[in-house]
Amino acid sequence: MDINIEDVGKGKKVSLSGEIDMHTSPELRKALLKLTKEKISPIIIDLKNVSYMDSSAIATFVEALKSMMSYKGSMRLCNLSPRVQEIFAFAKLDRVFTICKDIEDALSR
Amino acid sequence: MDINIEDVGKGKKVSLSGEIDMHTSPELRKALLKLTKEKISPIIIDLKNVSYMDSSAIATFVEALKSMMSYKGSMRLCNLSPRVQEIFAFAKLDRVFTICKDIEDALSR
Amino acid sequence: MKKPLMHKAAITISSHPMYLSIVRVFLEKLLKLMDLPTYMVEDLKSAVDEACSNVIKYAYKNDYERTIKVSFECTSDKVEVVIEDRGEKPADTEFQGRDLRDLKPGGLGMHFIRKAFDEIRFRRIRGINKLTLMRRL
Amino acid sequence: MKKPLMHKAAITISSHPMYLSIVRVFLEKLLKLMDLPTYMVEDLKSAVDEACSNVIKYAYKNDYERTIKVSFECTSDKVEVVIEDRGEKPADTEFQGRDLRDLKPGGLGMHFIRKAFDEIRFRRIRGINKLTLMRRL
Ligand SMILES: Nc1ncnc2c1ncn2[C@@H]1O[C@H](COP(=O)(O)OP(=O)(O)O)[C@@H](O)[C@H]1O
Ligand SMILES: Nc1ncnc2c1ncn2[C@@H]1O[C@H](COP(=O)(O)OP(=O)(O)O)[C@@H](O)[C@H]1O
Repeated sequence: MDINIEDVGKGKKVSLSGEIDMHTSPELRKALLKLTKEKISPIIIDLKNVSYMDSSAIATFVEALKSMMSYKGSMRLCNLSPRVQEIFAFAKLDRVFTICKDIEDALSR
Repeated sequence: MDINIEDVGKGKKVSLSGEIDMHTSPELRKALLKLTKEKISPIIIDLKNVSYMDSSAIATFVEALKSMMSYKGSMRLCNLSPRVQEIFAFAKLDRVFTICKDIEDALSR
Repeated sequence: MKKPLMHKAAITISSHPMYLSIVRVFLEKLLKLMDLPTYMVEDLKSAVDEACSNVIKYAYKNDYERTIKVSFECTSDKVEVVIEDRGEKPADTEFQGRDLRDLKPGGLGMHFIRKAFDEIRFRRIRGINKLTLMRRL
Repeated sequence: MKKPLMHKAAITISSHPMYLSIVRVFLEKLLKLMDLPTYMVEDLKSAVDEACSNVIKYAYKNDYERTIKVSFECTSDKVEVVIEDRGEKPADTEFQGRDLRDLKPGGLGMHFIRKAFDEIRFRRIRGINKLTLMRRL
């Protein structure tokens, strides 16, 4: 997994690529919790190049989302592949997260 | 492995893709020996999309080449990846086979 | 070359999370040889990955130097995967995931396993935990 | 997450040539986790593939329903691969390839194996053929 973080407006865009699993999700957790500690908002997560995601990835997003709730921050996920979309839907999280088509859509919310 | 055969001039172009190993080389052998039986020449082998090749692939090319010698046919290999090129060189076959840069080069020999 | 009527293979890895990707690629390649549809390959891959992650977390309590064996058998009517470890005996073998209405991290793995497989059987035999997962085709 | 000091893994497949691609992808993934250079990964992959093909051809005489085990161990100074089968005892364990000046099909596999590995050791123990391949790093 690779993590790339860029400024977008007042917030940050976090672009992820590769496989997010029990091995790699601790690094994602560290990166996201660093942003939420700084009360960054919005955090836009670009999942375009994510080829695999397991329950530890989902747990990491849930944890970051919860920590953003404390400062009313907004997390937006975008560019979900059909499989990743299906995983969020299966976990009944597709309504909990703000899921956007692409970066433009995420920026305009 | 996939095999695709097309007419080029008086000869045939055989485009290969995927992995050629002990499992798939019998199919390649069948295809090539069918062409050599019909005394097709030249036979241009396009290796562009070959991602892996083992000794059974090499053995198959050597067998076809030998059977073409009986009718003075010409076999030309083209679009070798660096790894495939290295395999032919290692087997000391890079001078035995006519190795061409690309299809144009192979057609002009 | 005639295809075999039954596919059988196994992989043994250390209990380090870095090897999970090898289990996944192994399973993916194997299932593709058998011409299973992509959605099923993805579901089975996720489920086996979750089951192995759970072995690392619960049976081995994150000791990354133990061993996990994943055996695989597939016939025309079913896929069976057996996951073995020599870790701790589970306190409870119900392995309940969390209620999905409850928003918290974790508790999803078993849901992925139940989604992909029709039968889940846990046994402990002579110090070996054996999780047998079966999917009808 | 700390990387392990020693990598250990194994794969067991049927002796059907269709599984060779699984051995290759397994080895490739494993060697890449260890940051070995691509040319070495390619050489080791070719060599192990040739050794398994030889087991199918010679030890099992193209019986595709037997079993091959490939075990793998890697430390900072070497890669060791052990290939085991329960097939026939080889008549001669020199395993000579052909003279490369001699243009004929076959006889290349052992050259690939010797190119990739520094030491090749064959033993037969209680009906099991064990080919140990070692590459210094
Ligand atoms: N191999 C195992 N050994 C012991 N307990 C397990 C095992 N697998 C699952 N469990 C139990 O089942 C529960 C649910 O697992 P899971 O749905 O994967 O969620 P999580 O691991 O995030 O808690 C775990 O919290 C654990 O108590
Ligand atoms: N596992 C094996 N068991 C018995 N004989 C073997 C084995 N591997 C190799 N050999 C012998 O070594 C020879 C050279 O092998 P190789 O270089 O792979 O070429 P090829 O298989 O094309 O003959 C084989 O012809 C065979 O006689």
